[in-house]
Amino acid sequence: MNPAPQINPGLPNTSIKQLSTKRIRLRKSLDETKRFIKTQKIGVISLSIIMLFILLAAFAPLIAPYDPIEQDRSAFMLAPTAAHIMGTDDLGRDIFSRIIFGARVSLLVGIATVAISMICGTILGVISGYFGKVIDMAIQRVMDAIMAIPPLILALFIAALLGPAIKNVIIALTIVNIPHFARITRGEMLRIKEMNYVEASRSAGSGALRIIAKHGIPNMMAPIIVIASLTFGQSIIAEASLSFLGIGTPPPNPSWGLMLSGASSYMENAPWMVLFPGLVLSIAVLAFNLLGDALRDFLDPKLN
Amino acid sequence: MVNYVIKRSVYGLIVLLIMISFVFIVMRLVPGDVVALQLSGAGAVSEEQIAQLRSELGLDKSVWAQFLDWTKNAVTGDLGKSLWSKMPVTTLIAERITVTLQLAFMAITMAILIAIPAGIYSAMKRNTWIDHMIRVIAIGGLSIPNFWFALLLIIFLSLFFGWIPPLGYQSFFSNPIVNLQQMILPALVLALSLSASIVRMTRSSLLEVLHADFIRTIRAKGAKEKLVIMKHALRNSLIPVITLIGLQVGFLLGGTVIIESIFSLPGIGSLIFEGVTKRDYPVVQATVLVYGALFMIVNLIVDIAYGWIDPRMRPD
Amino acid sequence: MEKSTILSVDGLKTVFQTRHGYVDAINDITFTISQGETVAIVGESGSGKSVTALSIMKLLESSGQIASGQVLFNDMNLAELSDRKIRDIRGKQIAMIFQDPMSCLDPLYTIGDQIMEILKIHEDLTPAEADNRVLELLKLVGIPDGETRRNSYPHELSGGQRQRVMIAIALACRPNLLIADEPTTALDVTVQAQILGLLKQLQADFGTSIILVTHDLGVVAEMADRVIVVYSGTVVEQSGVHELFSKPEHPYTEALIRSIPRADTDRTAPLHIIRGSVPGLHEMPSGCRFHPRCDYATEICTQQEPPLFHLESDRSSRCWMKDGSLAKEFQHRLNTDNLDSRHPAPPNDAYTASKKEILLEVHNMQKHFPILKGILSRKVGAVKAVDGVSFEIFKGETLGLVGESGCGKSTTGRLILRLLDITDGEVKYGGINLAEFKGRQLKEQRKKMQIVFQDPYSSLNPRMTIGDIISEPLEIHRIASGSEKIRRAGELLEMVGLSSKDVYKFPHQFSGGQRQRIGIARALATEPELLVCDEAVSALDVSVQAQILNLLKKLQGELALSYLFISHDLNVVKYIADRICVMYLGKIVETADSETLFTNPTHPYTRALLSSVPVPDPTIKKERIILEGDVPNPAKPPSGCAFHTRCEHAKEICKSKIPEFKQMSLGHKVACHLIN
Amino acid sequence: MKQSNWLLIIVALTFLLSACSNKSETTSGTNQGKNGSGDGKPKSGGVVQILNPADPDMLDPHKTSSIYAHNILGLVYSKLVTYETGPDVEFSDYNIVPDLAKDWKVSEDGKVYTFHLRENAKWHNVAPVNGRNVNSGDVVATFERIQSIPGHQAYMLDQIDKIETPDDLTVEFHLKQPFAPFLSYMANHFMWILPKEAAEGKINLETAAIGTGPFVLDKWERNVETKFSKNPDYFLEGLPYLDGVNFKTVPDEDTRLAAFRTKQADTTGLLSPQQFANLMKQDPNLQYRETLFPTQTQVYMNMTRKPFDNLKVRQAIAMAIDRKNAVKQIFGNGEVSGPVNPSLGKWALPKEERESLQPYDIEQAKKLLKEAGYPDGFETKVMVTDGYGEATVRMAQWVVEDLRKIGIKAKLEVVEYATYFSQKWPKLDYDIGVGFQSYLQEPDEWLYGQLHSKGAKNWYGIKNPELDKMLEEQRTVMDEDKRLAKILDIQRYALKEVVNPIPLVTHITASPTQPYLKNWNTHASYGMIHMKEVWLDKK
Repeated sequence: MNPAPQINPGLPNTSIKQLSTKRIRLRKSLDETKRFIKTQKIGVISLSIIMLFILLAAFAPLIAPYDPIEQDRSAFMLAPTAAHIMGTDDLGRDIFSRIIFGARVSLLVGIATVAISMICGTILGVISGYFGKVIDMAIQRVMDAIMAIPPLILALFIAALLGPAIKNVIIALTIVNIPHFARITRGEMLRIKEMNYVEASRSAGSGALRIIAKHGIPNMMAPIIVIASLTFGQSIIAEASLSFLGIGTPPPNPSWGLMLSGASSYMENAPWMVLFPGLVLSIAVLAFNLLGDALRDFLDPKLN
Repeated sequence: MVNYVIKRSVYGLIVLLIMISFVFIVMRLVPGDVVALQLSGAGAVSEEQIAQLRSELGLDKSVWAQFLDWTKNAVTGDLGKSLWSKMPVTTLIAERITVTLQLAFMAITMAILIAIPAGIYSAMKRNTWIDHMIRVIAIGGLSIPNFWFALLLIIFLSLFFGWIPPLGYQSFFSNPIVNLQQMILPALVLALSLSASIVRMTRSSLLEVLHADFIRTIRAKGAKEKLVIMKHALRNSLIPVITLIGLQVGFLLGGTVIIESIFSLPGIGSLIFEGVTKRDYPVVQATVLVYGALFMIVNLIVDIAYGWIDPRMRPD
Repeated sequence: MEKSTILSVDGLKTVFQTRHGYVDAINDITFTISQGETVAIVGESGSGKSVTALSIMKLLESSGQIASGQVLFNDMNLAELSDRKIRDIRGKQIAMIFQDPMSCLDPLYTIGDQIMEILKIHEDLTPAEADNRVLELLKLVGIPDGETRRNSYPHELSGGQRQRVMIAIALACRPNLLIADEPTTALDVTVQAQILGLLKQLQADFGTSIILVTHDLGVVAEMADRVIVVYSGTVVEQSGVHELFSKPEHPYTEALIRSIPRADTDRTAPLHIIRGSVPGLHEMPSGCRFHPRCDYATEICTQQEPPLFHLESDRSSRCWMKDGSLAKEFQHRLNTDNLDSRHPAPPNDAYTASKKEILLEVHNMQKHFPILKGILSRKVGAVKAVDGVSFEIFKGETLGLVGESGCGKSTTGRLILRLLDITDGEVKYGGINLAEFKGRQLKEQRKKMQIVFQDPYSSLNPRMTIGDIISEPLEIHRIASGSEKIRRAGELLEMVGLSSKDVYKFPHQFSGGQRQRIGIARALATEPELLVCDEAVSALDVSVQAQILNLLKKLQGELALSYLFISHDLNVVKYIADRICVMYLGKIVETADSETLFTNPTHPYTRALLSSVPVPDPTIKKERIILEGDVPNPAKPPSGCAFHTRCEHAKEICKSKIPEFKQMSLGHKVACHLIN
Repeated sequence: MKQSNWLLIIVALTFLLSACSNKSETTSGTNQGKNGSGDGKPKSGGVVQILNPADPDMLDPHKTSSIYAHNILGLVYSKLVTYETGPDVEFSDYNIVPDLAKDWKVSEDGKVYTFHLRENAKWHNVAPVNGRNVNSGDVVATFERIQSIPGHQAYMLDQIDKIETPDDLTVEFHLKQPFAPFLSYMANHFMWILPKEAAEGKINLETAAIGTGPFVLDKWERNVETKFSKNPDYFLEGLPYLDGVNFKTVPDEDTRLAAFRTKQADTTGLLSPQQFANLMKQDPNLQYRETLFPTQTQVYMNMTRKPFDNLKVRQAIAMAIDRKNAVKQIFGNGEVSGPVNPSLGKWALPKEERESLQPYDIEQAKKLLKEAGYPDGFETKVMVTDGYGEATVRMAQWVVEDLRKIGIKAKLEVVEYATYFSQKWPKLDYDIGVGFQSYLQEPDEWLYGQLHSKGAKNWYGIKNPELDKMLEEQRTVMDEDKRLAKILDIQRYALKEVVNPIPLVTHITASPTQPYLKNWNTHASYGMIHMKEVWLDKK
């Protein structure tokens, strides 16, 4: 670097500037994506599986050969055939169609749970970590209280009281997961708060909100994303467990968990009723877990 | 040390109080009334009779007054009586808790015994096929709902081997052999997902420690790899593993609800579910309290274990 | 002087496997070391000096491996030895000590255990014998009271003591060769002096050969018999220590020696710099690796890698200039360029020209961090990080604040900036007590004072573009937004010597020195009057350090800035500061203008501190005052004069009475009872 | 551990009166099965293993209505009168026979019932009663206790004016007015006779049970096991055959089935048709008994809400439901039911009449809807609770699908059990509901309780003066045949003019037993009153 200053020849005009800020970020994310594809083969595979499920869910009505709720009174518990590639269930519903529509429920539960608990948890954690003292004490004790109840017990308590409904499953799982995000983000906020760039920003006069929004949250996205991805998989399992207890997704909604839990008594006669939902559920959870692993590797600065 | 335990207990009590107020209030806010439930089949019940039952159950007071009463009694160790069985809740829990504790203990022990060696092995054989296999099994273990695994186990055992664990729970002290026959499978199922996460944590933690500077010092001493790993690296990598175990105990305790039911074990898991659906307030409150206390004790043990492993974390 | 060669490294090449394939960490490293000799391997970060040390012992991470070359030790080629065989050599015949003694000792075992361990590995001793050996070793390395100390854990010891333990471990089996990898880098100068003294003593007693890996030319001058200069993974010069400092034969060595500020460096002249920075392993230049930074580089340097030319008296240099056939070409370059004139001195008279107007006044400032304990978090004491500090900063001057780690100098800087709240005392800025500033007023005030940090990595938000980072203060104060903001950021970048096009880059795309420039640009965004530079050049390579120091000086001249320059490096402070405050345990013990302080240090601590600094000149053998022990715990500072526990002149009064700050001469104040 | 298994403690429906019998071939439609023959001489000895999905909360028969409690209590206690069981008696025959009372007499006006107690009836030889004889004081104390405790049983006794004890072995009940169902109510499981020490509080009824029944309660280990041993002093000579009975608590259905398969249980409860078929395939020697379920699935509508106040709408809904296929697919086998559940035998309408009065006719249903002013149907919600188990929920889904076919767009709403029972159903906060009724044992309970405008379980908003009159009248008719005619008429009227609740189906359950379990002549009432005759044909 030549330390001698030069007179600035002038910079291009506004609109191009603004655009290129965006473009530079876009290019950065494109580069990151390329790097992810190059270095995380398993991550790419699991991401593709997840994308596939998302597509299935989004275009369910187009893909599914049958209405997932409509009962075909002439087709009870048929083994897989060309007409019903995964067979039919005890009420004559096409299992393949139910699995496709079930992706909607499972993904909805996952997305809603992760999104809400991530937002609430992050807000609480960041406030707790940034302000410390009494606020931190209060939030932490409440989080401790939630965490002290075993997650499934708490979910069961809430879901059983509220009754079976997808909405209630989401509420229950959200409450269960908030502390996980709050913990992580609090720790991250404590770490970031000590960073010199935060001190620099403070000495430049910025307030709490700015520091949290500009410096705090962007720098804790990596652990948040990893936790989110793992939580997603766990939510799908939790939804299935609650459905098994009869307090999860209510019929006739096609949910993988519900299909799985209701079908165990048909294991011998109609294994397809058990096999396919179980397989799909496990593959989805596996994909989210593997994605979480891949993201962890990818985002870990130590490995870069 | 004593001070430390006292300090932790005070925190614990605060947390339990927050927890129990939440449970206490939520249960009474949601629809569903225990008196109506108890008289549901009867139909022709007069207002007086309802009022009579309500007052018998102590539900005629305001929520706040009930909470004060309950807390006062709880301090003296009286957690109330079940609104349905009229049994003291402490008795109900005492009858069942050993089952859950034994189950949890066995599951944790099994998970540790399986997972830590597997994690070490996986880390040492990093990027070999055996490492990959262990990792695949571990992540698979996290992806299968445990109720599902338990059910398949029971169905397959009965179909293909004509055997399932003997029914009718026997305590370890009255009949250790039957007890172990009954407990080992459910403990194994519970251990599955726990050991999956322990394997992963042990592996990554060990690999991280193996990059630490002091490992180089030990190698520079001319130490064999076995000494490096078993004496130094392992102990240093245990802290995150133990933290994980402490947190996962919550998941494990939650899992007991389903597993106890599938394997017909009379633990406290079913107590709470039944209590919630029947609006048996004292039972639910007490059970939640017990779970909370259990979780805290486990985490206190974890904290003490920290100090035992790491002199830097010993309270003065 | 001719003694038997015990280790000879020949053409050693070590490669690392990375995502981008194999890269050479070191290439063609060749040197020998004789019995009882100390050979220093010196170089900046990334030069491969540590990798060389680790390659000898085959202690590389799993991603690294020796690709070629040999390491002959007692006729054995260590590079080809099996793991089992080399384990017998490690610790027994060749021992190593490392840079950071905290992270190099297993935190979970007592030091006695860790010393015992090496004995168990290599020697067949009875438990009693081993016990005795442990106590002997502890005594040998100067840890008194071994019987109880052996049960201490590493975290219970100070940095110096930990390094002593490391030395005890290394010497436990009486090795022939000790490889010391930056053994004092993490230590304070006073402790460094202790450890270097200890090493010399032990070498004299046991005749151990030492390979000393360091970046500090002062330490080299002090310790080494011979020096290997490495740059970008290869040896560029090899020489006896006296010859090296008196007549460096490689442009890099020459530039390096010239770029370090010394006590006798002219403060008014800019430092000699080496432009650019050490290349990363992936961006190795073609030809001579140093050519992009070399003032003499010609055509051939860019194309062909020079061999190691052997010169007179066992010296060698990897530079084409040493090739007789090319001498003419270089003669031309040597003639046309006068090195010093290429970087004209910046006008640096802001301070002297000013009328000594006070900008900031600190009076009896204190900062106590409470120690909380028990169930109710009772306050059971306080760490007195800053314990009654008074000084003033004049407009346009640079005030240096020196002291060892933990003395409270950084806290002082943060208190002035109100990043921390003062416990007691006051800070007046332009005559107004800073504590009176609230809300908007405080925000306005913040524009006038900014900070530059030590760590160039954590001081920039990795998620923001350089433009956003630099312009953040502008946005906060609504000075500029949109394109105006970006334009300003570009200007600031140009001002610190970077390109305005860099506004769209991210921090990870810059080297440490460049990041430090960015940090400075950000600090300058609000056009402040005062910059607090908190160890602003400490983390940089010496070649880059000089660039930044020059930049700071230049900016001061251009913008009439005042600096509070906090540093532990006395030579740097001497070079940049007009006046210096010396801190010890939260108090200022001596204040003077920098010339006075260096020529007439008065406080015993100042004197000890100055004498501890190794001088990068092997011809100077100065009398050294070695302070015993460590800095006391600031939670329980000694009574009276805090320094009395380590002061060789301490009297009764020092233990009981806090000394006053006495004026020695104009601007020279000392807090010591011994001064009358 | 489907949630049902726990909830049913209250209304207990899933547990299939672990029924199977070695019944002779005289069975009518309701009671068929492949029976291990009951021939051969009963052998004494052996212990029967029975699995319970749940354990009762407590054993006080007047404070709990749990079937699990009453099944246990049935082994311990006796009633004044009970129902007949035996190889020739059907599951749903309600023949009243002596129990603790050796005989009884009804006065001419039907207002006084006199019971004579057995001389040889003794309390179990357990403190504090220590095997003393039963006397009329015990009976009075028991009934006074029942009347003092709010609960399901109180209404059965509200016609009693006073109870008198002319001597130690005679008890007279004086009624306010003639009351036909009285004797049935005396045979009801709530009417277990307790020792007066229990009424006096000397026995903790919540955890102990000391009675006069065939078995003595040895140990009640909550949620694990309940053990009974033979009562050597039982008043029926030579009975019981068994040495003991063990109940084990096994909440999960799949586990119960696995336990039966692996011979850890001698009988198992409710099975799906598939499970049953698999079991039989695996072991063709298994016995099983097919019995009509003691209650039925009903669709009920809230008549205080439009459009369900319209008879034509209700008729349309009734016609739209494909009952026969539903029962076949969801339960495997069963019958179309009527206002009185077919398990009550002759008190229910004959099968042909139930079917002809409730045809499946989509076209007609559509027409009725059109006439009612809903040619394009309407939107509504169908409420169901998962507390009764999955079958009910499946049934509700079936109904929703059927309604869709006639244009009624119904949304299924699964309601949490506690809310369902305390907030929704009794408080008429619903449009349409699909659910079960309790195991009612008396036609009066089915009809008066549900259909009378003041009926205890009229949670439908039915107000029909004509029907009220008919319902009140049948209670006073003491002649059984005459009362039967009136009961059948009421049912016909209800099916034509009220059509609410709409009876859907009563399923037939096939419950297998191990081949060596003999005399397993289950009865539709609570209390496992057949246990005294059961014996084991094995060494």
